[in-house]
Amino acid sequence: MELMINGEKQEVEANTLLDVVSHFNLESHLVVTEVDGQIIDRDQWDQTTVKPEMKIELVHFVGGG
Amino acid sequence: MELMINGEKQEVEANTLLDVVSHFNLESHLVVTEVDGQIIDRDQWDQTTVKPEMKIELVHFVGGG
Amino acid sequence: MELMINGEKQEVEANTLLDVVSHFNLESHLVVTEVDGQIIDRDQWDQTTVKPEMKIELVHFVGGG
Amino acid sequence: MELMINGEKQEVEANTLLDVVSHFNLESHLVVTEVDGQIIDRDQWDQTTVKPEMKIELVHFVGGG
Amino acid sequence: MKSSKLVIAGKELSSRFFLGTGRYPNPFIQNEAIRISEAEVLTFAIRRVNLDAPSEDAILQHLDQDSFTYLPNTSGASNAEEAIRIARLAKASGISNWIKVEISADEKTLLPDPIETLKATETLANEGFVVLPYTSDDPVLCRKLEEAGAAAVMPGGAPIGTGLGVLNPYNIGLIAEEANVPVIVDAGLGSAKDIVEVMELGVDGVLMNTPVAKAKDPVKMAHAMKLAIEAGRASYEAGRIPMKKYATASSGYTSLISR
Amino acid sequence: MKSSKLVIAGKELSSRFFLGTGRYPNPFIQNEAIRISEAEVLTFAIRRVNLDAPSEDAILQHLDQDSFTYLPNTSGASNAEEAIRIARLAKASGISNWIKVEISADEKTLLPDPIETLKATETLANEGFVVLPYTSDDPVLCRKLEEAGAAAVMPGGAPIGTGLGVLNPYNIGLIAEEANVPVIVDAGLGSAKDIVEVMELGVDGVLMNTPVAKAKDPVKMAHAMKLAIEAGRASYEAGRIPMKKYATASSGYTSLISR
Amino acid sequence: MKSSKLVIAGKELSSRFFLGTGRYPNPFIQNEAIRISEAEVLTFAIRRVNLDAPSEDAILQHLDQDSFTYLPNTSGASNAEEAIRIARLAKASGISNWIKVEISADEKTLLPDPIETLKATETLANEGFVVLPYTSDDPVLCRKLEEAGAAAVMPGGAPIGTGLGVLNPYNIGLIAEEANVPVIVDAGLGSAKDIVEVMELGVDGVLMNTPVAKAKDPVKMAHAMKLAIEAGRASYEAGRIPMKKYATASSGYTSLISR
Amino acid sequence: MKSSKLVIAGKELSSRFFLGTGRYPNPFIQNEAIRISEAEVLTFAIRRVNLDAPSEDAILQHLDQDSFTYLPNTSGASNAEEAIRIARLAKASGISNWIKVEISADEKTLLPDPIETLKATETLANEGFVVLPYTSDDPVLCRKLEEAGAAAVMPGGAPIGTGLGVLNPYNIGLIAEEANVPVIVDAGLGSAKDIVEVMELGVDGVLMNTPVAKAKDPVKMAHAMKLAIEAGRASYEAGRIPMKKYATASSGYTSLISR
Repeated sequence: MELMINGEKQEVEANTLLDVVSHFNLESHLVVTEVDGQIIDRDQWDQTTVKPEMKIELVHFVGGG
Repeated sequence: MELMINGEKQEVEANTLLDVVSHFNLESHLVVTEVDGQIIDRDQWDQTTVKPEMKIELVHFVGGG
Repeated sequence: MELMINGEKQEVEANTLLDVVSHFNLESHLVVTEVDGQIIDRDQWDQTTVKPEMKIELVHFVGGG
Repeated sequence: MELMINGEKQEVEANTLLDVVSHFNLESHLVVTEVDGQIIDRDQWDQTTVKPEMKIELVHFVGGG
Repeated sequence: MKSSKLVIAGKELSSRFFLGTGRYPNPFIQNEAIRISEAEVLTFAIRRVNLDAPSEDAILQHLDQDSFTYLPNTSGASNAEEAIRIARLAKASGISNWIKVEISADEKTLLPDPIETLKATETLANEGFVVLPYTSDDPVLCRKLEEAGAAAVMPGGAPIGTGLGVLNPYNIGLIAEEANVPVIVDAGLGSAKDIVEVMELGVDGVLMNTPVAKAKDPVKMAHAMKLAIEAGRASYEAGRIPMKKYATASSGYTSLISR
Repeated sequence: MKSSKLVIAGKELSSRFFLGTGRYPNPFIQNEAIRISEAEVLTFAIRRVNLDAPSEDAILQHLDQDSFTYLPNTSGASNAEEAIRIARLAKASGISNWIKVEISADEKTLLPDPIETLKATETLANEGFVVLPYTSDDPVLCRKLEEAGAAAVMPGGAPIGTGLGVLNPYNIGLIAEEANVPVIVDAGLGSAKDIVEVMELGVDGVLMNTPVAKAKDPVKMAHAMKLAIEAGRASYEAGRIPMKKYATASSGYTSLISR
Repeated sequence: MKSSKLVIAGKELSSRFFLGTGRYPNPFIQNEAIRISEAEVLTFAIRRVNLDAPSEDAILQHLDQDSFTYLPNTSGASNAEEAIRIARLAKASGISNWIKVEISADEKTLLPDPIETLKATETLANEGFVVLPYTSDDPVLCRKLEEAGAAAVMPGGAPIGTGLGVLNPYNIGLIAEEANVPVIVDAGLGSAKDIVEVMELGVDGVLMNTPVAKAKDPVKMAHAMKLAIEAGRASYEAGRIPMKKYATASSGYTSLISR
Repeated sequence: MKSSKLVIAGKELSSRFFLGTGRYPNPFIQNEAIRISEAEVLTFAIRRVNLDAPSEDAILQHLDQDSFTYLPNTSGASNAEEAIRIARLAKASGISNWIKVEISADEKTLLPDPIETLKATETLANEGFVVLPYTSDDPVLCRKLEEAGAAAVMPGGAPIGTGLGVLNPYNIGLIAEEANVPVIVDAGLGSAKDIVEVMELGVDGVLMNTPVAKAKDPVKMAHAMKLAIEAGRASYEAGRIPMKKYATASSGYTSLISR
């Protein structure tokens, strides 16, 4: 289905947020997720159903001061 | 009657604010008046009746930076 | 004859220092002269005989700080 | 005899510079001596005869920057 | 040598020097200092009349009121509400609708409160005052004051009365560079040098009190400060030379006598 | 506002600003800058006449010679002997017996040679020159130059033409405090602020060239510098306020409205 | 030589040096610099994963997570709302509840927004974050941040990445003097000298990134900065000599040889 | 982190910190400060023995003589002749042929006499002394001292004992840039910051006395100064970032969450 991930339209086959994270091979990364403005904890990924047009943010830490 | 003028109890014979200003010989000064938190313009002094316990401020300009 | 003027060889027809100054049209200028290390005042120019190989300096004021 | 030591008249019984140094119990100190403007090394002290009125300096190191 | 004029809230000012009226040895020296300074904008404070001696400190009686623009301040206010009250009293006098917002909660430093100053500026600007807030030298705060309706911003050079000069020339320069309203450096300056320094940074004017009033010779100092304002402005407009690490001779090295 | 006059070698000068004549865009701007500056003392260099174009750079032809005191310099000299030779040539012109001793062996910094400068000063003072040596800001050296017969000492603020300003205000202030002859700060200043800063340190005058000649608008900058000299002197004479760590209100805290 | 420890929100830190993790030539130099610096607190930013190359910039994979305290920042936020959102995302990672509030609306100066910074600090402190706001050097604002629940205040020395050093030592010193929470100078410092200067003013620590990461030799510079922190703290605790206008000999003038 | 070693007259020194031995509260604190400082070169003065109490001030009895290089000074000398006499007496002690030439005629400033210092340096260098002259920060004079045979030059940061710091960083930097012998900054420094500042200018070492001896805690201050020397040297070698007028973010602005 079509999702808005990190501000860009993406075509992803997924039922849960975990599927989305897996799609980008990010399970092992220290990634934080937000769905339609709600932060979803890692342990909720597999129980969080995703629907078309949902706004998903996948963020992580980068170098900074 | 007793009025609270510039933060101090004062015994003044007065019916109007003008009487109060006159009591202190301030008619000719560039003085600004406030009665119970309301600014009273010079031209309203004679029509502003004062009652016991009223809070009156008589202020003016002093040197400052 | 050949003179060394301001550090350069110059061929000038001259008997006196005045002739040299005139040769460069400098009479009217505020120019100061030195011949073989001796300063020659303006009023001595016509009495100062020049000989070949003499070292002559013709200097003046320029802008400076 | 009377000697001028470190700028002051001193009455000291001494034949040699060593006697003078000993008089002040300075043999063991890192003291440097000058007699009438001449520096006398430690090993010359006992061979340096002193005479009345001689100017002797006894100096050492002190704290400094 | 003409310089462009300073304009605040539509009023063209022929002097870039704003002078305070506190702490002079006596009214005569004060008036002479004011005259010599050629200042057009004078600041004042508002206080309760001393009922035991009403005429004391009635500063304005000493001045020819028509030739000046009065800039009352809200000194003594420790929050926006108090400042607004003082501003309204000042305006009610009928002599000026200009107000210097000065709000401080700290008597040791008298440094302005950024939050309360912004609040008061917004409210008073909306009420039609010509608001000149005394502020810290925070460039972001100065921009917000401008957006809130300040007619000019008045960052301090150093705490009031310290004479420490311009503690942060970088910030003052940045404020001058970015502001869309006039920038008047207020407070902390100590000498004529400090004035020229900020004027060369591109600010539009300077407000001073203590350095003139408490100088050994206030009248001569008023003259010095007036000249400093003009010198600094002219220097800014004339465009200074760049700084270079190494030297440059003022005469060429050709035609040297001894070479 | 009258200020006491500066006197050098018995000559009373009505301006404390000494101006250099090098590096201006053209003679017309130069003359206008000189006029506006109100400088009375002008500096020059001595060079060989360019025999291919004799009239070039004949600076004096542009000036009314009676109204100025000429201060030729010995720029280009790298030792006392060369400086003395240049000084004698300058004097032989008959226009001045004043000389600015300027001796440098280093073309990168143009910093003055303390030893050679002292030698040349002594010799020329004995020959009857009015000697104004350009020197480092070493207070001990300045005292020795004074003892050697200098009519004034001219410590540099920074290397010639750098515009870096007063690198060491402490030393300049110490020299002004201790000198028995006038102190003229020469070289390195960049702006009007720098002038006021040194004048407030108590020096007697300033000699400048590049900051005026190379400003975007040399004439307006000459005006700025003239005002700066006057501002700085007046400020010095008026006596500045002391610096304080903490603030002082310009109005009292009694009679506050909201207390 | 033991020094008292720095404690923030109950956590005792053995180093007063906070290090940023941006702009290093490569992860290996970065890790070596971190190791040498002996910093315990490291800052990070939060960004979207680059979906085309997910592993890029995953900074933490290079670090042993147990030995550090992580201080994520809210860089990129231009108001309180955005900063709060970023803070919550950072906390959700489970690695830290510390947050550096950094809010700027101006990409040229990156100067912090005082109003929005105060708002975000209050909200996040109430949510249980350990909040360290990056702020201007306005002492009044720092006091308000403290009152709003900041665990430490982090005034900037100069704009981020400029290396200009401490633009206003007076304010930094005043903040250190008045604060009841630790003061960490953040941003704008350029060299070891700048660190020692602020530490001698009495601040509790320094946060740095660019001066280490962009030095010619980042690892050696990390070492220099670590030593500077220790030198500055020891100097502050040891109590410096007062400044005097005139000299004092280090040996007496009695017993001089030649008198 | 290794740093290149300092070598003077062929002697390799493992510390760049030279320490004075005057004005400590007592010999025990002095010795502990010396130990902690890790200084290898110690300075002393020469005075007449007090004949009434010969052992007083016999400084060396407190020190293990083998582990140090002694640098006696000629303090008290007001001309070259006196300095040379003191130097010869010091050498006659047999403990060192190093000498710090220190000649001052002015007890108020204790500033060095450039002419006499140069004379004494030349004579003593020719006699085989290792001469380290204390000099003003005049770069031309420093070059002449080097040419006269100085093993190192020791420009002052400020007058002895004032703690004013580096009055003229430009000159100190220029001297470091041009010298072919080591440059040791001597006198006037007050704090660890001052040390790091000059070390970052590229000088080779620092000589200090009062700031350590008269600190509230001399031993801890000795430690601070030792760290400062190392921090400053490492920072100099590591290569600082350039200063920029405007900011640079430490994280990119791509991948911002809220855009």
